[in-house]
Amino acid sequence: MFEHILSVMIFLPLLVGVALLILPVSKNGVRILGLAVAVVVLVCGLKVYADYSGGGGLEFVEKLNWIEGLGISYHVGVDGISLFVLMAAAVLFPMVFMLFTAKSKAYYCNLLIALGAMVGAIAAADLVVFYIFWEIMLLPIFFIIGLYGGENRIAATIKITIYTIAGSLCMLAALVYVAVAHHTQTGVWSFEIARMASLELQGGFAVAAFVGMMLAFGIKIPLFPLHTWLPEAYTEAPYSTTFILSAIMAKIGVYGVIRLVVPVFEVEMARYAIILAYCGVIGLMYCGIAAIAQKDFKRMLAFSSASHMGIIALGIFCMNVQALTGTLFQIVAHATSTGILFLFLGILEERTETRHIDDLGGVAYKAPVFATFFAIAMLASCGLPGTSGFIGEFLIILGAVKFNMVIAVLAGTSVVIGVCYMLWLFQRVFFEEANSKTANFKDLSAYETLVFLPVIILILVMGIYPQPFIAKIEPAAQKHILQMATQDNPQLAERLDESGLLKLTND
Amino acid sequence: MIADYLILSIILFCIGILGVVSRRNVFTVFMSIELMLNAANLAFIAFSRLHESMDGHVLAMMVMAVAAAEAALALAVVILLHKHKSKLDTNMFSLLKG
Amino acid sequence: MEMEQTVTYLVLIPLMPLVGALVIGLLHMFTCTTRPLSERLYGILGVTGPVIATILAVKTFFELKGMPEEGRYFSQKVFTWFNVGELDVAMGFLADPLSVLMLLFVTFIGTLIHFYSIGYMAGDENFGKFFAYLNLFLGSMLILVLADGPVVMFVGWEGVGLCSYLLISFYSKERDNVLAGNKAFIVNRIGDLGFILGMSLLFWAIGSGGFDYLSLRENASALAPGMGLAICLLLFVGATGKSAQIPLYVWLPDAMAGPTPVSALIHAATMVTAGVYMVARFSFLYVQAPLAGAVVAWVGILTALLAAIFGMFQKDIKKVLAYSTVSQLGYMFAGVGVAAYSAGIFHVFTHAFFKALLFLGAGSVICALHHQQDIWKMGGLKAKMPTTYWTMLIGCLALAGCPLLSGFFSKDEILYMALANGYPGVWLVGVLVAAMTAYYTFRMFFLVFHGSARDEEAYAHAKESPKVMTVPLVILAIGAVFAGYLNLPAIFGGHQQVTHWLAGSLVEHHPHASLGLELLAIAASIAAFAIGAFIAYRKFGQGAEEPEFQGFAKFAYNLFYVDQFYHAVIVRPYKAFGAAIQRTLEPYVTDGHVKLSSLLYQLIGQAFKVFQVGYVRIYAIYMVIGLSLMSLFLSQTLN
Amino acid sequence: MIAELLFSVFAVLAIIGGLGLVLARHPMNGAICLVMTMISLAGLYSLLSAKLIFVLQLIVYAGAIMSLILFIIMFLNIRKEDLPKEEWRWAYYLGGIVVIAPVGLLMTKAVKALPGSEASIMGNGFGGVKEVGVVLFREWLLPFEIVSILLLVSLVGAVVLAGKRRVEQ
Repeated sequence: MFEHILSVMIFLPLLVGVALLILPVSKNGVRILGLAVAVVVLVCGLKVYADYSGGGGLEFVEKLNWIEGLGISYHVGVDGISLFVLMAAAVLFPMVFMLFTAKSKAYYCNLLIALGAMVGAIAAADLVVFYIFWEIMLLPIFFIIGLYGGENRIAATIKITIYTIAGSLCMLAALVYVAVAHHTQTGVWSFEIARMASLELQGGFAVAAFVGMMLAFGIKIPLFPLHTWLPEAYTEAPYSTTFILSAIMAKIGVYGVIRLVVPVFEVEMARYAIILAYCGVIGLMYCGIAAIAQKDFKRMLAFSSASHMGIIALGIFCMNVQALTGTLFQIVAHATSTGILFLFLGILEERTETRHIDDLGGVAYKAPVFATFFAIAMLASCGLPGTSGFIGEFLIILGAVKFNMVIAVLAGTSVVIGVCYMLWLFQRVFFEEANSKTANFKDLSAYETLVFLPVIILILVMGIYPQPFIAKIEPAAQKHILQMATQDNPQLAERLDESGLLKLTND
Repeated sequence: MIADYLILSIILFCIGILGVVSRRNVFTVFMSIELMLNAANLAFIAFSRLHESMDGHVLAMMVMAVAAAEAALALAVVILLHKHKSKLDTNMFSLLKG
Repeated sequence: MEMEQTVTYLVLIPLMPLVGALVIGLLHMFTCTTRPLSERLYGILGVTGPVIATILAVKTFFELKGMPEEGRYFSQKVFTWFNVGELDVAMGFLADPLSVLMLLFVTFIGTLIHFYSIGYMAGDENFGKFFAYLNLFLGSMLILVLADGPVVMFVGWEGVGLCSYLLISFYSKERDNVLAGNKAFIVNRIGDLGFILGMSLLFWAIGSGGFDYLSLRENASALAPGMGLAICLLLFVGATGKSAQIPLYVWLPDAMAGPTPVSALIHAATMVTAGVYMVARFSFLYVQAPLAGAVVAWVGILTALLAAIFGMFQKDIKKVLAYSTVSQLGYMFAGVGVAAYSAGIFHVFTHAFFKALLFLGAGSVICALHHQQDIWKMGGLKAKMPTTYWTMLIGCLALAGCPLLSGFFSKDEILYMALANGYPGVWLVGVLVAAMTAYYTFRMFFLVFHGSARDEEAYAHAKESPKVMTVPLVILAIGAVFAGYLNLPAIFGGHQQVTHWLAGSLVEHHPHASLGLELLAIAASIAAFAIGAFIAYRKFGQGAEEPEFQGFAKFAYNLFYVDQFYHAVIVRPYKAFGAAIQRTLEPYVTDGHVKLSSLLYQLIGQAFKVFQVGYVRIYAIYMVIGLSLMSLFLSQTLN
Repeated sequence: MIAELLFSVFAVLAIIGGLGLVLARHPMNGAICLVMTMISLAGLYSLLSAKLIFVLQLIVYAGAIMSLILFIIMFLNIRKEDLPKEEWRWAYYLGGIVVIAPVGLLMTKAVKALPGSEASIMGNGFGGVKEVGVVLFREWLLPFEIVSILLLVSLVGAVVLAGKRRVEQ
């Protein structure tokens, strides 16, 4: 059982999701079963987390030959980088089954399929496996937004689907290029991600492949100016889906950059990092400023999420340990803060039946628990010390200072921009006088309080005592940066070539 | 000379194409297609003779069968067309206009 | 650090109020809508943490005092906070002379104000919430003070900012209060941006050998001059935000929207002095960058001047005090700017007493007059509120720099050091501001307590505040009188105990005392006080009517329209930019590549539509043309 | 010698028939021309020793299919005004020839490249019923069956299409 723990985490939700679609089970039954599966995945995730040794290499590896002629295999594994994204998915996913009731059972089935696909994409150690799960991930989102979204769901669905698929196709081309390059350089067919790191890719094709991959991930993250699908999709999707999109899926984009782009295209990365970093900070400022003009709180938070993704992405491009660790930490932190805020807004809309910020007021007096939880999540998303948001943001800015001072100053503005719209939102919704819409606002029930409490505690724990998390991330980040440094430095690289880095090692 | 047969086949085929391309009369177009099929048959038979193998004959038979099937369907369509529009103009079929 | 002195209770000092905040907060959160608990319970819980913290602070002080002067510090590393690459940050606390001095008066005044608040906040529906926030504030402030490195300090730094926001917008049903809170938080965050960047630069410059004050201080000599200047200026940006200096002072007057004890504790005595404390903390950096020191000094003294000008024309009693706070903070920065760190810190110390006293006295007056804050509607309260009157008088004298009271000694020390360290300009402006301070202080004092009542009805109901409020006033008044004697300079027969005490924490050069300069400084200070107080007495001592402001006075009364200027230059464009993004930029520019590609698709589709005539024959012709072209091509290649 | 003469006659007749089909205004005339082409082709098949195909060409093509077409043409009783007005007919002919010419030329070129071979009559049963039958059922059984399915489908299709009127009534 334990040697196949990752496969269980991938295929259990996928198969159960598909099976429940077919079987005649009631909506509530599906919800409970879905929750059960999500909890199983969570337990498996915790087991993986507990057993993970933190050495920086792949663990829990499963490898099965699939298409031998081309060296494609079903190959999954976890290292410090993927562990955190995996944990974010596993920990947060049960919540979506707990909080909102959906229109039909297919909704829950789609969620399960999304869970399986996300875990698959995170754990994949083979380009083809990664690509397949990456594409499967989009399918449930397509159905969910298209079927259960808001008024403009069709436009939003079409936009997110075509946008993402356009990116994915670029990635596919890049993947094929990389694999072919591997074949020409080593004479062996392989799609194993770890092997691609030792390739030497140069010339126009390499740049094109790099751009193609960055397009795919840049769209998913989303990186300015590829973010335009996000406000619409986030606003139209049901809250629990928006939560998944912002808390987990966007992070898989970031993860993809770290996992696939940085090690494979070191040279291009080093050359174009500054441009990408500017994309990150411009997106951070642009979306942050756009958020202040929103009347719809869901849309505001969508922009806020895009803004935060800018700084998270920036951490990758700074290319030092601090920033990369910050990014990985922030992946979880952002999922627990902004992700949770989406769920809170869902509760808010459910109870007030409006998304218009100006329609609300005085909720804090009616619902102190809700207001407190919301405030904690909000402050975490603003990066207040003592909450999870600070550590990541600080590390990223710290890294950015080393990378480029202009970038750092611009990235630092997130400190200011974030509070501007958040405080305004908090003021208009929670402070001031209550009105007819909020006069009978019910506080979180005991059940809901218990659902949210672990995440709120996680926010605080990750802010106050983050070292246990950092200790698991940092070796992998170190290894990553070291790898880049050796590739960046031709002298060092030459020596490594002689000692056989290009050989098919899997260390 | 076998080549002569083949050239004749080409000439007939081209005449068939010409008919399809330049006429609007449904019957003429249809029969031009038959002419092209015949041209193809001639080529089959000629090649069959050239290689002294009877596969070409079999293929020619099949072409005939297909032509028969085609004739049955095409004529049914023509009848319908005439019935509805009282015209025999191929330009009546213009539903594909973009 | 061959001998790490470690004590285990250091962490308890900030932890006690924090635990108090957590307990009160949870109790209040879960009961306030259903079954509110009694104020007595919250009051007892609320003061427990601060009292324990105070006791521990005193204990720390005596233990520290018992140590030899060299290496006089305790530290406690609770756990590794985060360790990434060269960056190793411990959740550590440090008690050295500087932090203990701060610790003492923060816990002392904090505790007093907690007691005072029990009286002041009585009857408020959010009594519990108030104490939770107040405890949280105290905890954060203690983290700030006790932190052993810049990152931990930043935790407290942001924590006090958060509490300041929460407490300013405490009466959150009114929009203006919340807006004031927002303003405070956002302006503070602008400063924090500087702090974070400065901190990061500092790390990359000299932080890899350990990112705590002691290690930084050891490695400070490795700093390149330009880098040192940049770091100091960036850190000072952080200080201007927190301590309300030009150009970020605008939030502090608005912050008076909060309850008066909050104004006394946070916006006068403790939090706003954090910037001064920070500069003093980094004295080892600032001595290496004299230019940064000069910037600090000049920004400080100009802020003092500007705020004093504003203070002379305000009519809200708390606004007068707020501007006087900004002005006094300016003095403190002038002090630390001219490298007289101990003088600056000493002014922080004395200021905490008399400014807290003044605010609490003002709160007592406001309470008595049923939340009337306009000094032009007060008057003649001397008879009704004797305790408040006498304590306020002491506070005003101390603030105005009356000789023999605490404010005089500390202010004089700063001005003398400015002169002695070669900043005569700063000194000159400082003396001018001292006169103005005396003027606006006594203007307020005479208007409130002397003359005849301007609002008879309110006057009739006014009475002295309860004991729980007046006792802290008396205690603070005692402090305001005698705090100054702790650092009596030699010229008055003292030994400058505070300066000597702080010597272990600060990097400071003491100029050779010049008797002439010292006498000049003292004479100028006394003259400034006398002139300012005299003018105030002549104009307001016998009662006066509210004047119509004209010309410059009107300009100053409206605060030079700085708020409006910021609004027009920063806030409005920012919002307009946001709206522009929403309305035009997002749909037409950034989404342009999407819209363009879909448009391109449509255009291509339209173009190809021309070929789709729908006639079968035409399609056949296309086919044949294609065939023909292929044939042409093939016959080229055949042969 | 006689074979070559016969070839020339049949070839000329076939081309004339084809041209007649394309040029004739009324489909009836065209159909008659096509019959002529088909019969000529049957002759050519016989010259190529394809005895079975020769017979089938006469019976199935010239006989069955063409009479079906003729029957339909007559059945519809097409008058002059029923025919489409083809104003630009000659332009289309001209354009068509220009477009088709490269195709023809290419194929001719290809044929020219073939090894030359006499088209003399072959004995020993080449193209006879039995021999073709053996090839058909031995090697082409599956295609043969598929074709039979195709015929069935077209039969059903024709019935459905042409029988629609009864449904409408």
